[in-house]
Formats: sequence, C-alpha cells, structure tokens
Amino acid sequence: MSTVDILFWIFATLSVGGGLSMVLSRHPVSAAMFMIISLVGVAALFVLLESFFLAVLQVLVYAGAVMVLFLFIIMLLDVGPGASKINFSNWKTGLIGFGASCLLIFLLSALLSPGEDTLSFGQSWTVINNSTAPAPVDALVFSTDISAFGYALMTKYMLPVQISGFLLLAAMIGVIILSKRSGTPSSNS
Amino acid sequence: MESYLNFAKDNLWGEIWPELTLCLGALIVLAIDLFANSSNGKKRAGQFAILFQTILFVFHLLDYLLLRHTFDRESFSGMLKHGIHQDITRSFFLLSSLLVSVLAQFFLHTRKLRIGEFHHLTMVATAGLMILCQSQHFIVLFVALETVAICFYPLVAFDRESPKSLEAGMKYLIFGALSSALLLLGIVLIYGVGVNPEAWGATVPNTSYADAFSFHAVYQLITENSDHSLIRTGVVLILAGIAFKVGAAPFQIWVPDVYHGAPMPITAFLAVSSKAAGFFVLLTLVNGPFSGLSEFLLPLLGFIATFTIFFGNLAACTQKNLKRMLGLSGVAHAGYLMVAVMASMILPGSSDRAVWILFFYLFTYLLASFAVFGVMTIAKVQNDSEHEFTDYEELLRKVPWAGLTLIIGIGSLAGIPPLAGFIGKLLLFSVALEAKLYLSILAMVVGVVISIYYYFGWIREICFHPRPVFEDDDPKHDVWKDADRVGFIKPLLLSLLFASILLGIWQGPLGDAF
Amino acid sequence: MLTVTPLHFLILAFVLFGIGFLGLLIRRNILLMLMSLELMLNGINVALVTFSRVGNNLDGGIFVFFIMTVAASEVAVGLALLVALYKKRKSVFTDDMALLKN
Amino acid sequence: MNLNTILLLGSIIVPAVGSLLFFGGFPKEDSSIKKLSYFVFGFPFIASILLFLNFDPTQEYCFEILYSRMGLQELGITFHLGLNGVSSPLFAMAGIIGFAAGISAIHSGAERLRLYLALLSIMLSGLMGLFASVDLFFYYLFHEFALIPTFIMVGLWGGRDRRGIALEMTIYLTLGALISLSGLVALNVMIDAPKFDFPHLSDALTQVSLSDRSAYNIFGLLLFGFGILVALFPFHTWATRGYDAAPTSVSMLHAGVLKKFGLYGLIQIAVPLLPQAAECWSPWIMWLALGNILIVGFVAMAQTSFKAMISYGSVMHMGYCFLGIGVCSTIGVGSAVMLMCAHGLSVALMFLLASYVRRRTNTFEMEEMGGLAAKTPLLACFCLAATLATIGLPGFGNFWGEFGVFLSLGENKEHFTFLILAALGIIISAVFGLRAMAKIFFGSESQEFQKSTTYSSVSDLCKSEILPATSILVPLFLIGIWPLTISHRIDLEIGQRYAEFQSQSSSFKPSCCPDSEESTEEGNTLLP
Amino acid sequence: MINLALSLLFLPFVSALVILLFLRAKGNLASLVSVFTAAGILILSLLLLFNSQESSLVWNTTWFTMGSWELRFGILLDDPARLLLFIVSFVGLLIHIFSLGYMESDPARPRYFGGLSIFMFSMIGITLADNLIMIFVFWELVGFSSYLLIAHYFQTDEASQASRKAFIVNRVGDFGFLIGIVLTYWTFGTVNLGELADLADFSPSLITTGLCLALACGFIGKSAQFPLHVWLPDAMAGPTPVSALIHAATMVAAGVYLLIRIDFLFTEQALGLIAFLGAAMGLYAGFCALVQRDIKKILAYSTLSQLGYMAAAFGLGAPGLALFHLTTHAFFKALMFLGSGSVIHACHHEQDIFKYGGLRKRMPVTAGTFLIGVLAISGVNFLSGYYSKDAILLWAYNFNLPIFTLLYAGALLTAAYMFRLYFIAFEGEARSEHSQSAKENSLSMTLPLVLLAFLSVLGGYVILYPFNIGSYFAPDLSATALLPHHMWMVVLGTSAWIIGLVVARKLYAQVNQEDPLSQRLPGFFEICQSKLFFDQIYSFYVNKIQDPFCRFMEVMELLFISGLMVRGSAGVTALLAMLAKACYIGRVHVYALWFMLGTLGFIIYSSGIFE
Repeated sequence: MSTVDILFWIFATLSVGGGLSMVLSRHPVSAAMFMIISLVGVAALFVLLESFFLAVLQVLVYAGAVMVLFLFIIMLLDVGPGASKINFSNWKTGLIGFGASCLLIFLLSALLSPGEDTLSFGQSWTVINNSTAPAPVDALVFSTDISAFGYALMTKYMLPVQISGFLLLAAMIGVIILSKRSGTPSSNS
Repeated sequence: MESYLNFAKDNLWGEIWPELTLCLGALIVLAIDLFANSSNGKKRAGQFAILFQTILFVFHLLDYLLLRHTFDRESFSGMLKHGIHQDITRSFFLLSSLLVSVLAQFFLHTRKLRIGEFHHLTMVATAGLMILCQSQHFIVLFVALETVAICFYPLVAFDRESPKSLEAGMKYLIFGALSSALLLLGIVLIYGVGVNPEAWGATVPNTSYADAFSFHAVYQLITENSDHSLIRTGVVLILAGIAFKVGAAPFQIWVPDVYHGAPMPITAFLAVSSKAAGFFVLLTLVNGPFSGLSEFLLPLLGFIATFTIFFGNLAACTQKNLKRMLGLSGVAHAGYLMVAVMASMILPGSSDRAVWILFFYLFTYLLASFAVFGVMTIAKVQNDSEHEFTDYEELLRKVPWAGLTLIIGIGSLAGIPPLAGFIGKLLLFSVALEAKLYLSILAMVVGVVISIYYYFGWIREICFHPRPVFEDDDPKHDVWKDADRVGFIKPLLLSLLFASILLGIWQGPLGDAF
Repeated sequence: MLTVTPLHFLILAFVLFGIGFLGLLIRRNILLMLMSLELMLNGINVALVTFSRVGNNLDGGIFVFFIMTVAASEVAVGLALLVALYKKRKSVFTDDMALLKN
Repeated sequence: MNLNTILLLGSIIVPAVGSLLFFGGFPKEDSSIKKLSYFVFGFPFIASILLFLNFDPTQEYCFEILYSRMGLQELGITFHLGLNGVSSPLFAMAGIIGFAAGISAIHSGAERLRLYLALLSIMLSGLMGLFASVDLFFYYLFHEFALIPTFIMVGLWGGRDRRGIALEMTIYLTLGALISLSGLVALNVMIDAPKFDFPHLSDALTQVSLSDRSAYNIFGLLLFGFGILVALFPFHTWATRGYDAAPTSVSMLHAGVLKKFGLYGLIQIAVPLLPQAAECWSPWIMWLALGNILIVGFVAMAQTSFKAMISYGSVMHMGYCFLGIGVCSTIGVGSAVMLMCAHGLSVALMFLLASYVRRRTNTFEMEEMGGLAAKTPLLACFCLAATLATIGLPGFGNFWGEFGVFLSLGENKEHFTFLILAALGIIISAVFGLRAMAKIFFGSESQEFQKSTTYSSVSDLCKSEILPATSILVPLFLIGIWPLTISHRIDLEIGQRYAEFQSQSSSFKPSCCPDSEESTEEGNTLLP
Repeated sequence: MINLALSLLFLPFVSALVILLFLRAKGNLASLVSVFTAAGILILSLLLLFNSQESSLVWNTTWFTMGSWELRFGILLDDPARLLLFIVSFVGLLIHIFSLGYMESDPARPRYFGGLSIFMFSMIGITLADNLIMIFVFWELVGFSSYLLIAHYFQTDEASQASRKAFIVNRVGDFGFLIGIVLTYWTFGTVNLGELADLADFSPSLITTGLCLALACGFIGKSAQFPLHVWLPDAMAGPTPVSALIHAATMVAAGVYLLIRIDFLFTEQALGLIAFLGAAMGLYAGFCALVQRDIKKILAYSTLSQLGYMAAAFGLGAPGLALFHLTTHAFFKALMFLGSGSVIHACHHEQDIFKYGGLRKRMPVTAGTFLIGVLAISGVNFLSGYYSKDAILLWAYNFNLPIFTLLYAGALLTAAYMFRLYFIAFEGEARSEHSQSAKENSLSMTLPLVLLAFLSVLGGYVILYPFNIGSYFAPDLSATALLPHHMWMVVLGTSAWIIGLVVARKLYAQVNQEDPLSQRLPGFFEICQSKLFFDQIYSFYVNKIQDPFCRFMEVMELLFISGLMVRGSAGVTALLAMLAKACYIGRVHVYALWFMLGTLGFIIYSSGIFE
C-alpha cells in the first residue's frame, strides 16, 4: 500500500462521505459545508490523477465561487432547519430513491467489470513529467502542464471556448433578468 | 506551440457566418436596449431583432440556394460539418426564431416585459441550436447544447412576476441539468473506451482520428465494438439525454409543466426549435457514430416511440389546459418522429428519404405550431398560463381569421388532409412501411385516432355554439377584445395558414426530395 | 487492501454520481437539489479525468474545464431562479412548487 | 383541353371557389347569395350530367387531366383526373345530389347561412373530385376534403346531442380513413409503381409479384378501413347516430355520396388489384354484410324516429353492396355499383323528404304524426316513391342493383345461404319502410300533431322544395326503367377489371345442381 | 305488330304519368283519360289478337347487361297470353267505366284513375313478359298498384293497415319467387320462357322440386294461397271496383297465369303439393265465406276458394282447365264485385249484408245480374261456371279422389254461401234505412253489369271463343271431354248447387240482424269465424315475436356495439388517459423518479437482458 493508495482512500472517503452527508443533512448550511468537503476531496483526487490545473480550478470555481454563492443564497433566503419541514417527505420515496440510486451505482460499477481481467492499470499508472514535451501532431497527449491546456483551448477548442463565452453571457443576462426588477419603466407601477 | 497550430489551421470561421452574425446581432440588440431610455426605444430593439433576423434568413436562403450550392465539408478540426442538411436546419431555426421574435414582440409589449434581453437570448439560443446541429464532436455538442439550455432557462422563467413561469423555469433547469448529466455520463463512458480500448477489452479501431470525442472516431470504435457493454451503456445514456430534449418517454414527464408555465412564444420555441434540434442531433448520431449499433438500438427506439405516442396522446386527452395539451400532443409528435428516425436507421444512406421526411414533418409542424401558438398569443387571457377551452368558444364567429388560422393549425397538427401535416404523416407512413415498422404504424394509427379527440375537441369549441351559460356564472373576461389590432401578426399568421394549405395540396419542387 | 487502480477512481466517480441522483430524488429543498446536481457533475468529472489520465489524452481534461464552466453558469441561473421564486412563494421546497400540475 | 375537361375541372373548382367567396363574404345581399349558390351548386350538376352523356366507354379513362408536378415524386403522386365506366355514373350522382342538397340548403333558413353554404360547397367540391380522381392520393385527399366540413356542420347545425356525435363520428371516420390510408400506402410502397394511380399500379403488379401474405394483409387493411367508412356491420354506429343528428344537406351528401367512397375504393382498387386476397376475405365480407342486412335491418324496424329509421335503412342497404363485392364476380360487383348509384339517390331523397316532413310536423317521431297525406298529397307521393325506391321496387334503380346482387349470389353453390338470408332483407325493408309511410301519411291525424303549433299552417310542397326532390327522383326513375344507360358502361369497365375472376369462376360449378355442369354447357349450345 | 304490342304496353304507362303529373287537380279529365286509355287498350289488344296469325309473337331488346347476365326486355305473345290479355283489357275497360259512376263524388279521383292505369300497365306487362325477371318486375309493380289502390281511403286505419299487409305478404311470396328466379338462371343459364321451355324439354334432369316450389311462392303470394292468403280479405278496404279488377278478376289470377307460363318446370311432387294446397284452400275459404257479414269479404273468400280450384286444376296436370276457370271466374267474379259495388254505392257505403235486404225490388238490374253471377259461380248447369268448375271436378274425380272430395265439398259450400249472400242481401225486407232508400244506379254502372252477365252466361261455351284466344285451353278441354264418368259428374254437380240452394233457402230466407247459423250451430260458426286463427297467429308473430325481437336487437346493438365496442374502447382509452394524467402531480422529485427509472431501464436494456 503506497502513499498514493492511502491518500486515495482518505480523499475517496472525504468526497463520498461529504456527498452523502450533504444529501442527508438537515440544515442547508451544513449541507453546503459537506458539499465543500466533498468538492475538496474531489480536487484532491484530481491531484492524485495528476491533473493539477483541474484541481486548482475545482477548488477555485466550485469550492470557492459556486459554494460561496450557495452559502450566500442560503443566508439571503434565511432558510434554516426550522424552515425545512421534513427532509424525506415520506419514507417510501426515500426508500425507492435510495434503492434506485444503489441499483444505478451497482449497474454502473458492474459495467466496468469486463476490463478487470485484461487490464492492469499499474502499467499505465506512470507519473508523467513531460511538461516540456511537444504536443503530438494528431492528438492531444495528457499533460500536467498548464500551457498545454492553454494551447489546446486556444487552437483546437477555440470554437467551444467562444461558445462558452456566449454561454456565460447568456447566463449573466439570465441572472439579470431574473433578479432585476422589470426593465420597462412602465411596469414599475 | 507550433505543433498546436495544426489544430487551428482549419478553424474556418467563415463557415459559421450565420451563427456569428446572429450572435453579433444579439449583441447589437442588447446594446440598443441598453442605451434606450424610453419604452419606445426598447421596442426598437425588438424591431431591430426582427428586421435583422429577417434579413439574415433571406440572405442565408439566398446564400445556399443561389450563391453557394452546398456540399458536405468539415471545419474546426472536424468538429463541425456543413452540408445541405445543416443548411436546412439552419434555415429552420432561423425561421423559427424569427417567428418567435415576432410573436414575442407582441407578447412582451402587451405583458410589459423586457424586450431587448428576450430577443438577445432567443438569438443566442438559435445560434447555439445551429451550431448544435452541425457539431461532429461531443465537446462542441455539449457546449452548444448547454448554451441553448442556459438561454432557455431564463426565457422559460421570463415572466418573473408569475410564479408559474418561475416554477416552469426551475423545473426545466433541474431536469435539463439532470439530463445533461446523463448525457455527459454517456459521453464519458464512450470516451473512456475510446481513448484506451485495450484496457476495456475492446478492439482498437483502425482509425486516423486520435480525438476520442470526435464522431468519426466514435463511429469507428462502435463499428468495431458493437457489443461492448460500456459503449452500449454510453450510447443509451446519450439517447436518454436527447430523449429529454425531444420529450420522448420516459423522459417526457417535464414537458407539460414547462410548457404550461412558459411564456407563450417560448412555449412555441420549445415545442418547435428545441424539439427539432433534438431530432436533428438524434439523426446525426444514430446515422453517424451510432450506426454500428442500429440492431441494438432499434427495439429500444421502437419502445420509446410507441410509449411516447401512447403516453402523449392519452395524457393529452384529459387536459383542460391548452398549453399542457399542446405540450403532450408535442410529446406524441415526438413519438411519430421517432418512427422516422427508426426508418432512417433501417434504410441507410446519407440523404435517405427518412431524413428528408423528418425535415418535412418538422417543417409542417413548425408552420402549424406557430399558427396555433400565434393565435394563442393574441388571446388576451388574464393569466398567460391558463388557456382553457372555454376561452376559445365560438372564436370562428368572434374573430373569423383567427379562428380559421387556429383550425387550420390544429388540423395540420392532427394530420387532416389537405393540410401540410397530413402530407408529413403520409410520408411518415410510407417510409415506415418501407422500413417494415408495422407495430409502430399501428401505434401511430391508434395515436392519431386518439389525438382526434382532443384536437377536434378544441376545434369544436372554436366552431360550435358555447355551452349554455348560467346566470350565476361570473361574466367572462373578454379574451378576444381588439384581436384585430395585432399589427404584423395577422398577415404573418395568415401566411402560415396559407403555407399549411398550400403544402398540403402542392409540394412542387419540395416533393422531389422524397 | 489492493493497490489503487483507475477502477477505484471510476467506481468512486459513479458513487458520487449515484449520490447526486439520490439527493435529487429524496430532497425537497431546491438548494440541495442543485447541490446534488453539482455532485453528479463532479462524479462525471472524476471519471473523465481518470479516463483522460489513463488514456493519456488531454481532451478529457479540457472537457472537464467546459463542464465546470457550464455547471457554474447553471448554478448561477438556478440560484437566481430560486431567489425569484422565493420572493413569490416564500419557500425553497418543491412541495410549494407544484402550481403546474393537472 | 377541350370543353369536357373544362367541365370536369370546373365541377371541382367552381364549388371550391364558391366556398372561398362565401367565406370571404363576397355577395352581401341575400338575393345575390342565392344566385351565386344556384350557380355554385348548379354548375357541377349540369357539368356532371353533360359529362355522363358525353362519356365514351371505349376509352380507359375519359376526359383525362394530368398534372404531374404536384410534388412527392417518390410516391408517384400526380394530379390525375378522369372518368371511367364506374366513376362516371357515380360522378353524375354526386352532381345530382349535390345540387339537391345545395338547393335545400339555400332554402333551409339555417342560421349563418353563408357559412353553411361555404362548408357545403367545400364538401361538394371534394365529392366531385373524389370520383374524378384517378390518382389514389387525390382520391383520398378529396374524401377528407369532403369529410371535414361534416364535422363542423354536424356540430353547428345538427340535432340532439350534436357536439358529442360530431366528435364521435370524426374519431370513428378518422380511424377508418387512417386504416385505409395505410392500406393504400402499403400498396404503393410494396408495388412501387411509378405513379400512384390505378392503371400504373395494375401495370406494375404484372411485373412485381406481391406475396400472398402481404396481399392478404393489405386487402384486410383496405377492407376494414373502407368498411368503417361505409358503415360495415360492427362499425356502423357512427353512421346511424351521425345521420340522425346531422343537418339535412349533410346527411344527404354524406349518406348519399361520401359513404360510397369506401365501396368505390374496394371496387376500383382493392379487389381488382388483389384478386386472390379478395377471394380469401370474401367470406368475411359476406358475413359482415349479412350483419348489415339482418341485424341493422331489425334494428331499423325498432326505430320510432323517422330519420333514425332512414339512417338505419341506409346502413342496412349498404350490406347489399358489400355482398356484391364479396361475390367478386362481374355481376356482383357491377350490380353493387348500380346499387351504389341508386342507393345514393334514394337515400338522399329520403333525408331530404324527412326534412320536409319535419318542417311540417316539428318532429321526427312517427308516433306523433299521422294522416299527413291528406294535407300534403304531393309530399306523400314523393315520400312513397322514395320509400319504394329504397325497398327495391322495380321501376327504380335500386331494384336492379339488389336483384343483380341476388343473382350473383346464386352463381356459387356455397353462397346459397347468403342468398336466402340476404333476400330476407327485401321483406325487412318493406316492413319498416311501409310502416313509416303508414304512420306518417296514412291513418288519422294524431292528437299531438293536431295540437302542434304548425298544424294550421301545414301546406303542401312549395316550388323550392319540389325542385331538389324532383332532380333526384327523375334520374332514379330513369335508371329504373332503362337501366342499360348505366349498366352497359359499368359492365364494360367491370368486365375488364374482373376478367380474371370470370376465368376463375368458370372453374366453380356454375349452377346449383350437382350434375349440371355438362348439361349447362350443352344447354348453352341450344340458345340462338 | 311489335309496335302495336309496345304501344299497348306503354299506353297505360303514359296515361298514368300524364294523370299523376298534370291532372292531379282535374278529376273529370283524369277519369276520362283513364277510361279512354282502357278503351284504347281494348282496341289495341283486339287488333293484336286478331292480327297475329303466328302461333306466338316473340320480340326482345337488351334491357340490362352485367357480365354474363344479359337481360332482355321482350314480349312473348302466346296462347295463354292472348287470353289473359283479352280478359285484362275487356274486364279492365268495364271496370273503368263502372268506376266513372262509382267514384263520381270522390275528390281523389285522379289518384284513383292514375293507380288504375299503373295497374293496367303492370298487368299487361306480366301478360306479355317473355322472361321471368321481367315478370318479376311487373309482378312487384302490380303489387305496388294494388297497395296504392287499397290505400285509396288512406285516412281510415283499416285501409292503411290492409295496404301494408298486402304489400308485405306479397313481398314474402316474392322472396321465394326471387330465389326461384336466381336458381333458374343458374340452373338453365337463362330466364327466357321460350328458351326455358326448350331446355326443360331437352334435359328434364335439371328440374327440381325445390326450384319450382320457390317459383311457386310467387303464385302463393299473389294468388293469396295458403299460408299467405291473409291479405286478400283485408284488401277489401279499397274501393270496390278495385277489388273487382285486382283482387278478383286479374291480379290474383296472375299467380295462376305464372304457373301456366312455367308449367314445364314443375315436377310431380310439386304439382301434387300445389293441387293439395289449392283444394284445401277451396274448402277452407268456403267455410270462412259462410259466416262473413261483409259483402266484399264474402266475395273475397269466394275468390280465394276459386283460386284454389285453379291451383288444383293446375296441380292435377290440367293447366288449360285452370286457365279456363280463370276466364270464367274473371267474368262472374267481376260481375259480382261490381254488383256489390253497385249495392254499396246505392246504400251509402254500407257493406254489412244483414243491413241490406229487399234490394231486388229497388235495384232490379243489379239484383238480376248478381243472381246470374251467383248461379254461374255455384255451377248451375249451362252457365259458364258449370263448364269450367265441373271440368275441374271431373278431372279430379278421374285422377285424384281425395282432392276431388275436398273440391266437391268446396263446391257445396260455394253454392251455400253464394245463395246465402243473395238471399240475405236481395230478398226479404229492407233491414236498414240505407237499403230502404237504395236506388238503381246510373248507366255507367249498370251497363258493365249487364255485359258481364252475358259473358258469365256464355263464357263457358268454348266454341264462342275466337281461336286466337281460346286455343290454349282447347286441348285440355277436349281431353276432359274424353274422360269417363260424365253423367255421374252431371248428377253430382247439379246436386251440389241444389243442395246449396236448398240449405241457403232454408237457413237464410228469413233473417234479422243476426246470423242464423250462429244460433243453430254456434260451435261451427265460431270455428268458421275464427278462420283457423291465421290472423291471430300472424299478429301474434308481429306483435309478440317480431317487434320484441327488433327491440331486443336494438338493445343488443346499443349494448354491444355502441356500448361495449365503441364506448368500451373509448372507456378504456379514458381510463388509460386518467392514469397518464395521474402521473402529473407537479412534484419535482416524482418526476425525477421517472428519470431515474428511465435511466435504470436504459442501462438494464444495454446490458442485454432483453435480448
């Protein structure tokens, strides 16, 4: 059992446990806190997978921005545990949901089984340290180098990046529409 | 860094000029809206949007019909594909967007809602839809899909003073996000096998495409490994994501609620553009990357189609609320269209009949839906979400042109000859027969017969004498006051009506394709 | 205990996805539903990164980038909707969000 | 394009244009509405009769019009009009009934008359087109064209429970139309003829051989689809309820003309194209037809309302047409066509006269009438003539059709049961027909009638009422006394189509006697 | 020649059309047109009869074609046709003339005379038709004209009922006739009478009992034979001249004429059955006639009985005798009907014979001619009835004793009820005001009576018939002449009418308003009165079986087709629709469950479980 293994189990427990606690917690604030734990766990897993840039993004965007937004809204709306009537409206739905989710996880995990025999992941589990290696002509090779991301985004994925720009604009406008009082002066009355 | 430039060498932005122009137009609309002070100025933003889209539509038609007869080509490292199908879908979305804008202009004005933002979002969404249908790459597909979705969420909830509208937006958002999660999971599974086939016991395809998200690569992967369970699961999950988009069972459940709450032009937009986009993507997928799995997918699609037809029609029968009814009837239409998709899988070929028939059907659906939603838009129902049968009593007598338009629109949706919708259904029947999809035809026949109940139930209200009103009933709010003063909408609806009739009798050169 | 393999990461990813789904099914609080959705996307991200790492391919990593973007915008819009809805209904619970039904 | 083709096209287009004018509110004054509608309904009437007279039986299709750029090239759809021996009498019939229905509509005094006339002329246009279409797609299209206005008209001007009935009728008919449409499309797809019209399909069938199984299935679809549209026995309830509720002109056009759509389809398309399948299905057709004759006949006897009785009677007589088709011989099918023409005229006349009766008594209930003949002898005359025509008295066209059907049933020994049971129908129809006559016109006046408000003002038929009734009765009578006018062209046409059956049926025993085969042949040599 | 025949056929048709279309309001003109038409018919038919030297006139033209079936409109003027043509035109004219007087004050004269013309047209059609289908066409048409004329007084419920009954009962007979024609066509390949005769000669094996019995159904219906006889007495609700023309002289006789035309198609068994039925009818009708009070009903039953004689003669293989009796019967029965018409007219439409009495003094011509009719029908020696009826009796005596017995009993009864009628109506004292005030009618009514009386007397002398007319029954009569037991038959025949006369004289010479028989033999009277319950049986069938059955069918139709099939499927749809609707409860997490289940389903499907 290597260090990586130990770290994996720790972070796996963190993320899954955080997720479960989030789902089951009573208070929205604590749910948000558990969520942050889970997200940080996932970020740590990204590190284990040597995707350092994504790990950073994960912490910044999710744990930093999104969850803060959540907390902000929770505070704004002032929904405490008192406002939450019951978490499971009735145990039947909860049971069905729980069972269905377990089945889903089981099915998805079972899918991976054909790989087990033939796959020995240890071989491909080498630390990649080729930050300076030139990108290949026909494929984007995995790289820990942030610049690889940058280059890829600005060349091959230029179009999606541009679309994302509009996506963000649309989201922004959407939020404005929903938050700002009606734009036409006449409707203020 | 130079090595990366290879990827950028065919970023041919000129190929997507309509999308770019549309986005530019959207920005200009926003700008006009921003700098306009008076309500008149805001209105001008809308007028500009309509004008802009009209010009773009005409110019786009001219472009590919007269200037550049289109041929199949790719750009952006094979992420986009352009060709006659894509040009047709672009025109479809442009037309639909234009009609939405026109209806919205009236709708927003009467409801005193924001104008600029609405048009902006509509146009961006349309651009996203156009990109979506050209994409040959899962990342582009996903991003475009989400752009559309992100535009739609606020649009559905546009009337922020109405809890129903907001609720519809919320529901749409939750299920949209859920379905995109399913779609993503599917993509990821396929990607996982694609990047490392040996690890999953799959055959390595002899491919020149190193990008595992690319449709070409996926096509080769799937052709080589058509019985790989991970791939199959990925494919069905992607289908689940798209089934949500088109409103096919069992992911149809959100449809009536969202249609119910959404503002009328957006209901139309959802019903037409969003659904059509789903089908265009579905066609691209099942005839492209997933074509190796036809055998496996057909029974599933057959089940989806049948279930969708029955569920949509049956649930629509009991609806009193017209928007819900139309939503469910749209579900049924998705079922019919699913049959066309199946037929296109059975009868392969790049420009096979089934695809054209699907296009034609969607086009007739567009004409009919906008006729119906157009008339519903001009109805001054107190609450936009609550259109009831009784609001349309004796419309034919009160406002003859609107009544006639509505009847023709409903008739075309129901597939009554000699309207365009009938030709669509006829072609669908013929192609389904050719593909020997007898069970699906049976389901379609039964479905259409059930649908007569609610379609003609509505026509009945429009034509016939109302039920007797009792003294103690509240005097009804006059829905049809000033229905003649709707400006540009009247000629627009009448031309839709005319087109629905004309296409039903004479298809002319359009028919050559079938 | 076995050596950790990519399989573990994948199973973890699916577990996260499943927990997210579970949250969606059993929670009535829209805030928590939105969080659950985020959790699902996180699971996908883990899977994607694992595949990307194992397949030695950067496309997956880049996809994660886009997914994060999308997730963030969705949350933004969703929360804005929630606030607007809260103003109308004074509640963040789905039970109070059932105006649209038969 | 000579005069005949102009007449043919005109008889479809004039009503369509007329309906547009009515919709558009073109003639403002009542008098000009009347003038226009006389023209709109009169033109097809005159044109169809002229075309009937100009018909040249030697050609396959007379007065052909062909426009092939209608679109849908893959399905081979073209705009192809023309008349043949079967369709020309039916076309004339449609013109005649259309005229009568139109005139009665003009004088019906319905509310929103302009809309009524507009819808009626759409219907007429569809009916004229239906029988003039060679192309099967347009044949179907025109049918629906005529069908849709019935929904609105039943709902707007119908009788009791009109809203429900209009919807029920439409759903039912859509079911039938869709089933038959899938049959037609299946035929098209499987045969894959270059054009979707009858001559091309039958040409293509000689090259492509359809498997027995699919031929059987397609015929089944066509049979039940068309069967629903024609009110074949278990699917007849829409008709009886619908006609009962429909306004007069609609009942006339629907029961008289539109319902012939399905039979026409079976005769022109299904049976000649799929003869083997027709043979297989023929027991089905015949048993169900017996259901029409006997069961619906008995139900007709139980009716107390005059109009309901007519509705049931009209459905009952459809059974004879089906029997004729079920026999699949020239005599049977030809007689069925003959009966279609005559039945259309007589049923339309009955509905027309029922409306006249109602106008005078304010009711359809026969118990509340009686002795009307004393006040309205002319109406009684017309009604008697129509009733007798319906029950197949010689001198009216119906007789020839029914007799021919009976005759055709005798050909095959296996059909003897059908012959006996079907012939019972002549008694059944006489019973209810004459009972109605006796209750309405004969006997003493009922107390309800004497008390009714209209009692004092009851008068005999006026000119505007006589005109439509006469225009139907005269042709019916002419066919009856000189049937050769239409029988020879039907014979020529059907004889060609059913030549195959003729050769097959010679292998049947031609007579009912076990040892008669040789002796009949010998016997034939004796004939001059 | 042929033009003559065709104009003969269509003259009354044109006349009917003219009257019904243009002369609806002009009673006098209409009646004149009709009478002149009848006169024209007589002239034309006489011209035809005396000009046609060939044994038979054959002509035809295509009328209807359909596949292998070609129907020709043809004329066959052979011996029986000539005779019937003569009877129809001659009796027809007389009755037309009589009607002029009888219907003088009727406001609906045009309808009446139009109906008569239609009848003449159809009757001549039957006479001349050269094939079975054509006969059937005119067969139905006479049925129709009979319906029309019976319903002349349509305001009375009686006429309305009777006309319907006549038509429907005739239809029942026609049902068999129709099937017979169809069978004939497919057996012989033709329905042309001439060709049929040739074929039947050539291959007798084709003839079957079933076929000819089916054809005979037509006869049974039209000639009102057992069991379809019920309509004829009721048909007396029509005007009396109509009863004379249609229901005595011509139409009902057409059934016999039909049998004669197709006699070559009959087998032994069929003939035997017809003979037996006829003889039984002769007796049965006699019993019924014995107790009737209505003068026309007595005559109607007497007609039934005489038709029975004709049927018996035909069944015994002597169609000539049947036709001979038909001829003489036409004369004397028309005479009696017209006589009764004259009485009824004079007595203000009083028809009960017990309300007459003493009419001999007031209406001498009517009474005298009526007596001649009574004597003729009773078979008084040397009158026409004597020859025709006794010939039949002799024939029966020689060939079939049981049938003879029946017929002879019938002959006794005939004399009894006829003399009963005569005594009650014409002798004694007037028993009502009407009969007291009765006066002899005008010339237009008495002239036909006198003419017919002459014929009733002379009609039996074959020698008087021109060859063209009497040639058909001549052979059979000469065959009868050669039979043994002539003298014995004279004795029997004479004793029959004398017994009848004596009994009637004894019973009915002095009567009140009551029938003396009802007091003397109440049981017998009741049985005769009941007419063996035929009417009750039929009305039981109609009211208790047919009507409930129809209502039952209606309920079944409502229940199973409208209800179970149509509403049922709608109900199932509605149920499913409610189920589908119930899915929409508006809760997000329930909707999410759909997604979950869908996803699970999809994944399970992808695992290949369903393959």
